Amino acid sequence: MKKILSIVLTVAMTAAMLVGCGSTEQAGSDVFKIGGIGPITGGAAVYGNAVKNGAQIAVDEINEAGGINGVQIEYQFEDDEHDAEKAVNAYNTLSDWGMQLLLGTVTSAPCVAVAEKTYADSVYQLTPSGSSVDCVKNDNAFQVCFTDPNQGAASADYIAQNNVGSKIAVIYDSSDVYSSGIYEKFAAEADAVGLEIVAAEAFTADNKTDFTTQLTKAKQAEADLVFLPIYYAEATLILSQANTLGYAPTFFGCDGLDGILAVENFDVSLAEGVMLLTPFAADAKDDATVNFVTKYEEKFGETPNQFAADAYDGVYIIKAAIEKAGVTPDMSASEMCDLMKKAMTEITVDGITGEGMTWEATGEVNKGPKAVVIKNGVYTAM
Amino acid sequence: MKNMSKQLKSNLITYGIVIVFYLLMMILKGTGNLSSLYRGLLVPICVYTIMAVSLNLTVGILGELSLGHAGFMCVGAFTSALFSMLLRDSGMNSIVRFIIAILLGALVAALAGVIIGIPVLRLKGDYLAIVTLAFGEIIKNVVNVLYVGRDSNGVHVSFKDAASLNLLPDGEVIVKGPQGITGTPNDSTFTIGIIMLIIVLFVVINFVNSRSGRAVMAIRDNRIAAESVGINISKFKLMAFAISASMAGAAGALYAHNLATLNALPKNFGYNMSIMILVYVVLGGIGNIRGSVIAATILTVLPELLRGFSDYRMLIYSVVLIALMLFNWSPKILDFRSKYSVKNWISKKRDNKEEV
Amino acid sequence: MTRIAGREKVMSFLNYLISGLSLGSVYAIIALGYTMVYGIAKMLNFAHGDVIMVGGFAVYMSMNALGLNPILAVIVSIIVCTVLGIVIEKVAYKPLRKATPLAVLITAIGVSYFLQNLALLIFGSDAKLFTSVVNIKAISLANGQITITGETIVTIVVCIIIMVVLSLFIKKTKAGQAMLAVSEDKEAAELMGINVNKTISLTFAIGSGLAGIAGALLCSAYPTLTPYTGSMPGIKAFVAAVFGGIGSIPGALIGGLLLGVIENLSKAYISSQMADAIVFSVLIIVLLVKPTGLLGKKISEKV
Amino acid sequence: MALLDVTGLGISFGGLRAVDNFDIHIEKGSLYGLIGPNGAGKTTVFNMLTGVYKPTDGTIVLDGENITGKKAIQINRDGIARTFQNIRLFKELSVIDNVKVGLHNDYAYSTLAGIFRLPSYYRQEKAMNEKAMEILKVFDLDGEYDYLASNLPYGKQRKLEIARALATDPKLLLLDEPAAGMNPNETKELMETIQLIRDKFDMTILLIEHDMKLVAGICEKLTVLNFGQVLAQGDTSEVLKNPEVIKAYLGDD
Repeated sequence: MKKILSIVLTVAMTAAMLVGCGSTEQAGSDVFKIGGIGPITGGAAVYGNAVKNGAQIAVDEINEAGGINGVQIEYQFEDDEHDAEKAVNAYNTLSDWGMQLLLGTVTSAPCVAVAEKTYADSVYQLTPSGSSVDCVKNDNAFQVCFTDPNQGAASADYIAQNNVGSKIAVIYDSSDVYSSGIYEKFAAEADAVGLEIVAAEAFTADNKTDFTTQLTKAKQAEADLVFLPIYYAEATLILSQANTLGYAPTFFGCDGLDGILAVENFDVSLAEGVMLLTPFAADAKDDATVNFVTKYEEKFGETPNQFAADAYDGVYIIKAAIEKAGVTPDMSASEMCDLMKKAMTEITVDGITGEGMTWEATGEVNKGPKAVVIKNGVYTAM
Repeated sequence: MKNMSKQLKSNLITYGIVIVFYLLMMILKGTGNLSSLYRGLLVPICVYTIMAVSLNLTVGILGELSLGHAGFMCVGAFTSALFSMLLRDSGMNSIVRFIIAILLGALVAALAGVIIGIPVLRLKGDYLAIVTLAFGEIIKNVVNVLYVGRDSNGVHVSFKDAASLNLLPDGEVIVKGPQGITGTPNDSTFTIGIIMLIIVLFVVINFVNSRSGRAVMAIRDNRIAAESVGINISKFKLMAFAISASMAGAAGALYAHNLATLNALPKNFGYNMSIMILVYVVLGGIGNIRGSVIAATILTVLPELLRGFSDYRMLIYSVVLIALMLFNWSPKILDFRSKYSVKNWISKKRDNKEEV
Repeated sequence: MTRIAGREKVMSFLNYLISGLSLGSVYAIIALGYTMVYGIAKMLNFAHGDVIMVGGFAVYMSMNALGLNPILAVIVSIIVCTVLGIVIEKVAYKPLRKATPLAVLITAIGVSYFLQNLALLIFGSDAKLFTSVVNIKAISLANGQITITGETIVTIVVCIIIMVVLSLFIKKTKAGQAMLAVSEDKEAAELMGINVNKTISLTFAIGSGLAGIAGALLCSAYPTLTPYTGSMPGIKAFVAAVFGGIGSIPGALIGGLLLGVIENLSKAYISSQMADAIVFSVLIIVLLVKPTGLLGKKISEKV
Repeated sequence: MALLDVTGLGISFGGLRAVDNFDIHIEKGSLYGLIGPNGAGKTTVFNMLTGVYKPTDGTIVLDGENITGKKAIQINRDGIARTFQNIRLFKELSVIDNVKVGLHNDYAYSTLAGIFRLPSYYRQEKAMNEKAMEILKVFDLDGEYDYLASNLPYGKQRKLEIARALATDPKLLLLDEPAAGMNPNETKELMETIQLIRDKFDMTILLIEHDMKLVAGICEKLTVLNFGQVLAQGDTSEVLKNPEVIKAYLGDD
């Protein structure tokens, strides 16, 4: 066995060296090499796949239309299994490939780890959906989605201003960065605007099938609104279990809930009256969204969600920034980064996740979340 | 004596492999011939080889199946990262700070090993395995609700949420529950990792070839006989378990200081990781220290080599895993291998000659 | 006033208890398969949870793509899982019968990864919503303050039926007796003329068939389905099996139900974040007091 | 005073009285046999003497010290070593390491000294190796010192077990069926070795044995156990003539 292992090792090392030799030259490319990183295997695979596919559609569209300033895009996506270490490996693989611009990573924790690397290497990074504040801590990183605190605060403000509810229960995933991040800011903001949180119940990634206990506690506390800063997969369970319990408060969610109507077999009547703040609605009737959703469904056989839309916009944001900055593919990644950084604060992009998006130098996006309510099985603006 | 020298030779080969690997990598790196991917993998290789060697102490030498080894890594990682964060702005030399962080991580992990070991080591076999798994999950769960913050009044700890830390406005939350620790200084280097690996190898190899190590292996081979010759079972079991835990803690420190984020996820500190480490140990040979080093290295690199297969990557990885196990253990294949192996062929020829 | 509050407390306690039982019954039905395979083959089959996931997909596909009715779908799932179990056993476990148990454990993990990733490639990563195979209406008691879902009732009933049938099978049939003999002492059984290999394969087939039923019921009670659906319930059910005394069939039922109840009550009254830690702590305490689980046989070493 | 004084020793498992009112007095330097039909409770007596089982009644006094109910490790340190009916070697350790485990408590150095190879490690290991080889020589095992214990032939495994027990430097050596599974030649050799141990190490030996030739050949005194109770006790030649003993043995066969 040891012998065989040694042989495998030698082969691996030789391969390593070969890979090493081929990758040292980066400059002088005649295409824009955009890399993507996200989980396409493992429990978070649904988000990574959405981003991978969403971006692919935008890349294909741009290439068909003649590229950016006449230059084609090459796009490669690497798996990170929703793990920081694997994400860094994926980033390094992309560097070897000659990546010039990074669209990623998809989930927050790996994103922070990769942001540290892109900063050190001075590579431009745009995360479609890494929503934690730490993702854009460095000046080379920008976001397409809202930051978590932003969503938490916006939700609390919206609820208070529109009197959607007064006694509030929160059910959140305490093992998830996104969910607990929104919850914390929501709790702080709710306190400030005079909302009463009567129950704050958590669940964890290991414990997300049965929510009756959390719902019963919310019901006992007489909450009239349940805030769900979580993803739609768990939300479908919560809605159906609440229905069984005969508990019908207003449910209010964030962008993570988007996708709930697309779940196959889901009894959409359960989602009747659910409100959410989301920048993207797959059922919107504007041309851009319809175009994107049709193509996505055609190509991948499923309805795109928030993540796919963010990634789609992400590619167009990169395009806009490249055009503004006058970046050419023969530049090195760090030269591009410097120009892109400046351009980002100057561009305005109309996308399917928001109109007139602009960026702060901090990397955060300015766009207005749309509040929608589900009526008769479709999103209806409020 | 002859067996001593044989052992010594084998140990020297183990150290030699590590040192040659180090020099080779440093030369490749220095001449710019090592791709970013492999440069990035150097520290993780050290982390996982240390994990594998330390788990081999529990599984191979002590003979107890532990499925919670990642829990100790988690303890070491969070302890050391917290320490580094608290002293980040103290102006302390970063290498000194990192060494203290590693030692602290190892120490706290060893303590966790003792606390867990006292009840757990009374159990046997699969029951022990499931309880170690349970402990690993408990550690992960607790870390996920741990909040630590600091303000001018000192350090605050809460197991609820950041708000209940009651920090003053100048305060800073360092450990944010599931969001973990971000911004840990990037102190881990390949050189430090290799030095740690050599120290770990030194400790394990010398331990095994000493009075205490013999006692531990005697317990493994026959508990009742060991007792009958006056060996303190619980003491030596606990000792091996704690040493193993402390080395996992040190590996955790190396892991934590290699990435800018530290979260306790099922992927990195859950039972999945414990099992992954166990795979390294079993593939490298139970009780075979050098085998652990080699297997851990290969299996850390392998999933990255398979990236070219994109969507099929993990599927192929799982098939390779099953195939390797069958290749190693299936009697039919073992038969086939012994019949057609090169070594055998050569020795057969030699035998024939001798006959003539 | 206090009496009303007191009554409400009792009602909510009952509700927590019932939701605990319904969760526990799902653990129990998975644990039955675990305990059976472990008891006889002495092997921790980490792929069991993933066979359950395959069962879930089998039901999902039969109902949605083929339009079968729920009962037929469950039968399809049982067949698919049994065949899968037999294949896995033949390809991956049987060659390792004489190898160290650790080698088999690792192979089982390999099989688990394989099934997950294969399902990922075939069905994609997005969560499928599962249509329940149970058509029984929920029962509501005490003016609707307490509800028991049809799924809970069916799962518990099915659990008990399986438990009784399995116990009878082991007690009354020749194959069952052979299983018992193999579980006690493989070598002795071999000497008595029992075909150990065949018996273990049969055990796997039955265990996997049970996984087919468990998959259908797990996904009916908690109706989302992804390639990773089986893994965590699988581990929890394994814990439940150990809790009740691994190898003991009634132990699996009791262990499963208790685990569900403890999990839900600690979520309700102690901390929803720490529920897992509490469940695992209880397991450890139980094992320290009764080292082979609640109903496990005492093993003593002969000197 | 005798080296070992056991009075009124008894143990029950559940309701079953396995050994009852067992007395034995062994003089220093003697070779003492414990015989009896299968299931008579001989190994149970050994297990009580060595602390594997805790006796329900009675006292065990070793060299003037009451060791009743002490733990196995402590009893070994107090001076009783044993072998087992079903051989219990450290199979994955070398022959010499098996003996060195027996020397564990007499040649102590700390774990840290072992890890960091302090001078005490080298000093003690050297002394240990010499002592171990010396013991192995007695059993003619020195040529196989670096074999794995499990690779030894059966007869030698039995011998190694005795060597290991001897390495703990006991006052009293308990041998549980040392000749089991041996052919007549091996048994003869074993008898010589046992006598040699007694003489060379001035050892007191209590042995359980079914082989009457061995018992009659080397034991000076005998105790016969039947159904947990002492059937006869005294000089070997007399006991073997005792009609009740003959009956118990014939009845057993």
